[in-house]
Amino acid sequence: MVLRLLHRAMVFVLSVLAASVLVFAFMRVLPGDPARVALGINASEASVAALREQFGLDRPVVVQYLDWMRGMLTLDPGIEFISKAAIGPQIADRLQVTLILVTTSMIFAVLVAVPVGIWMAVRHRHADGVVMSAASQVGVAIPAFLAGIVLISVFAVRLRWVPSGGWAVPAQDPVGFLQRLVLPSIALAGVQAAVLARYVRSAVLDVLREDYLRTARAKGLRPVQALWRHGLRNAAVPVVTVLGLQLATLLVGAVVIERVFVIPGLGSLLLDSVAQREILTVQTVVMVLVVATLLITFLVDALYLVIDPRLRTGSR
Amino acid sequence: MSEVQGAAADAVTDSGQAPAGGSPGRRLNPSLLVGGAIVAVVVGLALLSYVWTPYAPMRVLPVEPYQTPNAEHWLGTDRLRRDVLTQILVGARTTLFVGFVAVGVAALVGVPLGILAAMSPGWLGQLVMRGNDVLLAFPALLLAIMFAALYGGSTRVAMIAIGIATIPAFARITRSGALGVMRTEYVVAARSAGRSPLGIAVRHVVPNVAGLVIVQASVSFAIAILAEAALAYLGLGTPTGQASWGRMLYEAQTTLRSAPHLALIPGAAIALSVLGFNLFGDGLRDWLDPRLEDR
Amino acid sequence: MMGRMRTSTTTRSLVAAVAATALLAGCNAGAGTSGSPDDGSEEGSGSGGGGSEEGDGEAGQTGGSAPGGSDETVRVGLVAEPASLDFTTTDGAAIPQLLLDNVYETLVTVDAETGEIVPALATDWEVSEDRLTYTFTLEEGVTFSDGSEFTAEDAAFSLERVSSDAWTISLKSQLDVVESAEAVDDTTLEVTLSRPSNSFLYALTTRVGAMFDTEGVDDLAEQAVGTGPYTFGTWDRGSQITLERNPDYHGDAPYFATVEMRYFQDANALNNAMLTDAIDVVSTVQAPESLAEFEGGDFQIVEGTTNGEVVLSMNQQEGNPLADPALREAVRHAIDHQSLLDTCWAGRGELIGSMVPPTDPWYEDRTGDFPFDPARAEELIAEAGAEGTELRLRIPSLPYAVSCGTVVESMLEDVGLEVTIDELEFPAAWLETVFTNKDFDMSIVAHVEPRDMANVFGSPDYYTTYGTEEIQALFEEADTGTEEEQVTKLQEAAALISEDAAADFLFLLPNLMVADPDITGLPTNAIKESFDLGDLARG
Amino acid sequence: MSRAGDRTVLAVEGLDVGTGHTPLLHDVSFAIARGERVGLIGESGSGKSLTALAVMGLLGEGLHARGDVRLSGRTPATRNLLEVGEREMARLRGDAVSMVFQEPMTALNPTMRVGAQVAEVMRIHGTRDTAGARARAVELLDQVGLPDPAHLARSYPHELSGGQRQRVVLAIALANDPALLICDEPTTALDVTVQATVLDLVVRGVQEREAAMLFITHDLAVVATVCERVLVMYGGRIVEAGPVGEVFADPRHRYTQGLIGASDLTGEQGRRGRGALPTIPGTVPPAGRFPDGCVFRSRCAHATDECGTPPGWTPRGGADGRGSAPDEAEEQAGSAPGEAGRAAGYACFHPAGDAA
Amino acid sequence: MTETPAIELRGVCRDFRRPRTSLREAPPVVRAVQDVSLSVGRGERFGVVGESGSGKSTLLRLICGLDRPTSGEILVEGRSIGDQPARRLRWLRRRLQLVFQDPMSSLDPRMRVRDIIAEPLVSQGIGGDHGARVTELLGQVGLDPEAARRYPHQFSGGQRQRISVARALAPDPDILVMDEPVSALDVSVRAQVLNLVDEIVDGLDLTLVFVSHDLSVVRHVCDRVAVMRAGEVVETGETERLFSEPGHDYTASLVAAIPDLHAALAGRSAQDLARGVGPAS
Repeated sequence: MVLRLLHRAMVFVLSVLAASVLVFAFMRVLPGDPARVALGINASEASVAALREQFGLDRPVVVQYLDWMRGMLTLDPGIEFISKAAIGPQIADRLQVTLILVTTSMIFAVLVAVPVGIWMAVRHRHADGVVMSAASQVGVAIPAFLAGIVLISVFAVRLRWVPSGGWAVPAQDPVGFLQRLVLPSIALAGVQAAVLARYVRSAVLDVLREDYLRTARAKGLRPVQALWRHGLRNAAVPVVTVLGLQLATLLVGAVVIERVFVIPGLGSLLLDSVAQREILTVQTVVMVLVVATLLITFLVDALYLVIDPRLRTGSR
Repeated sequence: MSEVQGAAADAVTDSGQAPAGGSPGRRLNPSLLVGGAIVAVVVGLALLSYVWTPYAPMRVLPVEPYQTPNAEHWLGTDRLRRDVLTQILVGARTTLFVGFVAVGVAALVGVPLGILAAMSPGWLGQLVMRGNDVLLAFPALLLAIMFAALYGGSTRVAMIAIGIATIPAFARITRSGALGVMRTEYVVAARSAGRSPLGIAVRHVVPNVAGLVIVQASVSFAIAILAEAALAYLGLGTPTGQASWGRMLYEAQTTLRSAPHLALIPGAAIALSVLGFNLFGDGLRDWLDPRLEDR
Repeated sequence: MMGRMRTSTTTRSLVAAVAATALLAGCNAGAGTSGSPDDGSEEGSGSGGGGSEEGDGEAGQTGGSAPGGSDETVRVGLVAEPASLDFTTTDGAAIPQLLLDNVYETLVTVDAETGEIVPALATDWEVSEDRLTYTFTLEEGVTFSDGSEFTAEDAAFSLERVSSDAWTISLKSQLDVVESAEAVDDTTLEVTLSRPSNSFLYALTTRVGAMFDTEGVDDLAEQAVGTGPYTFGTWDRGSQITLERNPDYHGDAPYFATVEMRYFQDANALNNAMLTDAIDVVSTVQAPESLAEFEGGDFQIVEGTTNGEVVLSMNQQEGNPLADPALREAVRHAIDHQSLLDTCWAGRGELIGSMVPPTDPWYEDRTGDFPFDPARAEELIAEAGAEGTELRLRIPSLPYAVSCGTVVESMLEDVGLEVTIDELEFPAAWLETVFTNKDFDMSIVAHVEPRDMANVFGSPDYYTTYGTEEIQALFEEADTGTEEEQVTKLQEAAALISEDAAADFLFLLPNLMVADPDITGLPTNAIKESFDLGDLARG
Repeated sequence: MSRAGDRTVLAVEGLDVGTGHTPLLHDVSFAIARGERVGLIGESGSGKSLTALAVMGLLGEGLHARGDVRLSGRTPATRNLLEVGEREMARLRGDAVSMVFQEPMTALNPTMRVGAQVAEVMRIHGTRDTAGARARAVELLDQVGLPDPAHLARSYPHELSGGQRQRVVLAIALANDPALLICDEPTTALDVTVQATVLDLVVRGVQEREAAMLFITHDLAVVATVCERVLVMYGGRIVEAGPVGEVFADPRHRYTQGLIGASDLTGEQGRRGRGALPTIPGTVPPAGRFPDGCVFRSRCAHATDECGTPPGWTPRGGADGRGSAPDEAEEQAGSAPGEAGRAAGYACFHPAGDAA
Repeated sequence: MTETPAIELRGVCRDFRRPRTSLREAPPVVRAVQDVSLSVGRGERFGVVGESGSGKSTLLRLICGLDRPTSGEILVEGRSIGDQPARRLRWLRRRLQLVFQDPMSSLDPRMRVRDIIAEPLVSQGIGGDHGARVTELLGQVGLDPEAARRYPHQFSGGQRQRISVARALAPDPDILVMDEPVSALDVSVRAQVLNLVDEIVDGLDLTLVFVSHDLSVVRHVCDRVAVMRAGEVVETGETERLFSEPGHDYTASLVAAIPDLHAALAGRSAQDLARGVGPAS
């Protein structure tokens, strides 16, 4: 088991390295010279060159890459070209916002999707199960941002229950923070919950067909008991996979919701930095997102080992 | 073969179903029918738009803006005095285009990669799948944003980005399907009959994973439609000059409360077609997989 | 000499113009806020009237509370967050919009009502006979927010610094005409020009005329030290910037103790914030069609004018279809401007026939030059043998351009032209394709830079590809001549541009604001680079 | 129902199972006495497993059972199990009646330790407390011949071989000393040497508890080895029944006859000639596609027009004319086909052996 | 006999590497086939029996050139197949053909029967009228010629196994290798297929290698048998001799464990079966 974890960890590190090279290379081919964008299009070649030098863009690519990697490892990737603001703290702030948003949504989604999904599976031949299943299909089909816009329109603009957007620091304004968290979390969680519920349903249906569930019933467990004691843990493996993928998608997918709700998260930082051609910020944000995704994959893998003893022995 | 056998508990050796082979006469499920119907309608609308639209596409008309549905304009007119129905019809083309580009890119790259990974058990297969995992760490939207920065926002660029981000999904599903096929005895039979690896890939693996790929394509199609809408919202999607449901929705936001139908109509069109493709994919999966028959 | 200057500044100022357009930020005048006579009296925008130049105090401010102001905070919603606080090295309109006239002040400024240049930190100025030497008398007792005193030394330092390497943005060339700036004594500044220039004094009202502390320029990106009514407070990146009342302000203290500038990436979010009382003022309404939501008494809607001419440019370089003047005239005849304005900008804004907004002294109504006449347009096209000509309309990805582009496309197709719209990401893709490479037939962009006619149409190398010798001569005469000559020459130039169909002028962007009904002192017209906060009050 | 006396553990009478539109089992009737081991043989699709699942009340959704299934043992056999609610049925399962399934690889929960899975069945039915159940589980694992049972109880199923897993399943089935044990092809997936030990354990386990056993298999030799009585199924019906010795040595039904012939590779005197295997022509039709009347007539060399009507049940030895009576008549007669009546006999118009 | 044997194995081993379980130790190696030497004469019916994990399937793959031995030599009709790249084994594909266990999985559900049967002909570039050949082969295995148009799922298990046999016979091989060809079949169908195998092997004068876990079937079909356990051949010999006087304990326990109808009727109980096996397993 330890060996398997080590192996996965090694794959994780190699993947991160590969991804960093990809991201870095991609940023190098990005058109639009940051120095020129900062100075305006008719700035003299001399001043552009000076600024490039100041940004370190004239150094060999490999040096720039290594420099960037060192910056990332020391959690200090440098300062922005244009605003001169340090990138590290900015990303930390934004990431914190996005993480709160994504985690809250994920919790909402799981709280709704797991019971609903199980219900849909258990009752899949009954009217209520079919209706819920159909509803989840419709839920999957609604664009998250549309849901966000409608939520704002109803609950913020018309009913005035909560603010239409923005963000508050939880420590300073806990009530305002929660008020501002509700709608975006629901908008983000809604679609995820619908997707997740469908996966839960399918995983539970699969488990319901397993021989060992029949064994459990032959032992004298009623269907619900059998599912509870023997089914759920086994159904968890595919669901955990989907959860991991969803979490990763959410991290980036939050950019749309952040836009709708004017939340200063990582996604909006990315969009702004792209527009400003803040190469260093863009590549660092992208890298943070990519590492987060890979990390989630790694953790999901580790979680498998906890859930499924079959995976613990390296031989299988 | 009767479908009852799946339900009957006896292990029927002649259960009659290939891993992914729908047999004629299998009962069509409601998902497949409803999904198929919706997909057919979308395709129909797109085709119809080539032959007939109520008004010239994208044309600003000398009429009042913000009309609600009426006899002249069945779905009303928008802020720029364009006929909404016309845009919905022409927008169906974009929707299909979006799906085809994204799914096409993903399938054209992902399927061969998946087959390659399944058929080369050694380091090559490992390399392909590890590369796939790295690509998986670039979610669609992230790639789309990066690509939009690189090439400017356009439907094609956005969809290629989404297509690339979808490659891992296709590669994985193809690989797992192909691994299953490679384990079958008919592949061993083909080898012992003297088929080359390429021959096996073409004659046996591809036809037998086609079902899985089609299901994945249908689901990815739906995801691509949603992604186009999201990108349109971020201003990275379909540019003006092309009718697109995502774009219509984007443009209708500012008048959401004064002219809600302008948002509702394309919103419903998007949701319905996504629903259609999802249902179609689900239904197809059930139809192709006898194990899931009674779902 | 003048010609040289023009060519060097034309392109540069466009970048600013374009950048400002991108944000569609209202470059509101910082000066008096009496509603202009022709608009807005019903919104009570005149209530802020009486607000005047900083040096004059604010005696007449109707809504104003006692000098010293309240503890209140006003929250202003804007659409483009600055990338940095340093407009000396970072381009874009967001920084001067925030800082100019609020944190930094200039020697002279523009009266938003009259368009005239009026005193600011300089109480008075004299121009020598040869129009080469300007002697400014500076206000006494002015201090920077770091406590040091504002003297002629600082002024000289600020103006000279523009031409040094410290300034990197292209707009710095507006002060290329300055030969030297010297402090005669603490309150007297003498500026010598290398040639007479009518635009010099105007340039001083913009960001290049901002007055810096000799000791306060070390960290301009994060710290702003100025003499204005507000000081820079905090910056919550990605959402808001706070300005605090300057307790040592030399003029009357502003009403609001704190101004929160809240930034939104999206017009809809901005509207929602206003509707849900998360902000008190919408600095610029991004989607005029959404104004209906604010009608009905809960909000005041301020409508004024700007410098933003929405120009349908036509590439008349050799070999392009629109090199044929007849075809350009056909285009101008084919467009129903009133209908276009009604459709794409909800009827808000003004029709202009040329490159001059009504607030400029040389404004003349030229809307009748090419009346809407599709029959005539078709005739011209037929004469030119250009039926079915394909034209690439390459527009930036900005709301007004996208809306207008669609309408223009339809109108031109109605008279038998084939138009293809390309939407290009703004600024990068548009700048490269249209502006630099001139790979387009038509484009639509709003030039919001004040008094930019010479910039936009003065050079054949500019993307408008006009700049005939005749027009260049007119512009040069206008800049070097007397003020009267300037007016007449520029009127001639505007007429010539229109008659040559150098471009079509779709309309002038309106300045649209929404605010709580009790907010006063809103700048009705947006004809400057700054959004002046000093006169805002509640009452 | 009384003829078998108090010793009857399971009595199945006129059991029909089908989906909405396809009948899968028809008129299945049999009884098993205490300590009796009854084999149920037939080829794929004959309905063997369905019969077992119907008795257990574990038919999948979409399958409906009609008829009468009664179980005596610790619980008085007073009610038709097909009409008993799920809660009550669950109380019987694993306690009065338990089951061993065919596929040992999948029958155990992969995420639960083996010992816990054995202990669970005792805890569910309250036969032991937690600690007692755990200790008893180790004992049971020992009884089914697993080495080092205390250690093995802490293993997960995937760490065990197929034979070991099947023994665990057997330990679960025997944990509460059931009155009836149903084995559904318990050794089909096992190697022949493992099969031998598992069969031995099954028989011993049943004998020790004096339980009744229904043993389902397609392997005639296994049935002959394990069981005393045999039921031959084809097309969802029991076509012949009787003591193993009689049925296998002297089959009456043409299907039984063909089956024995085809499966007997060695012949009575050891090896028989190659290519000389008797065969049943054709193949087993898919479920629900069997012919009307005698279900075997589509493959039977002796079929006549008469076989178009369902053949009645002929008790072995007593060719008393009841053989031609249709089933319906029997059912209406009510008293007629008691389980004893079905204990030995066949349903064929043209029986083999002495009737021929 | 001086004649070259149809198949000859000399000291064949096949190792599989398993994933590491520890950082320090080398990855464990599993010997699936261990030092197997045997020889199958031309026209002989040779059986390989063994329980799961005995290595019989690996051995079969080696013989068919579908896998390479780690060491040792395999000769088919005197030619070595161990050291040749797959594309050089065309001659082997023509001489030696395979029939598989699972009639479900051994036929591609997406192909028509005629394409399935013609596959060896197409793959090996054997010319001629494939259609006629397919019809002929179908006749040989007792199927209707119109079966050629249909898909595998339209056939029963026994019929599918006939199709498998027809495919194997297509290139007119000398050696037929069958891997558990009847273990997935119902009893009644099994008899039909065994009879068919008999008929064909005799009729076409083939060498037969028959792999099975079922001793009774092997006994019925084969002249000579090799018994495998844990990768090794523990005993080889004439079938009847092996059954009557097993030379190896393992063979003896294997034989003893087979349930037998006649023995059972004569009173052999489950306990007797188990006793023969002994306490192991």
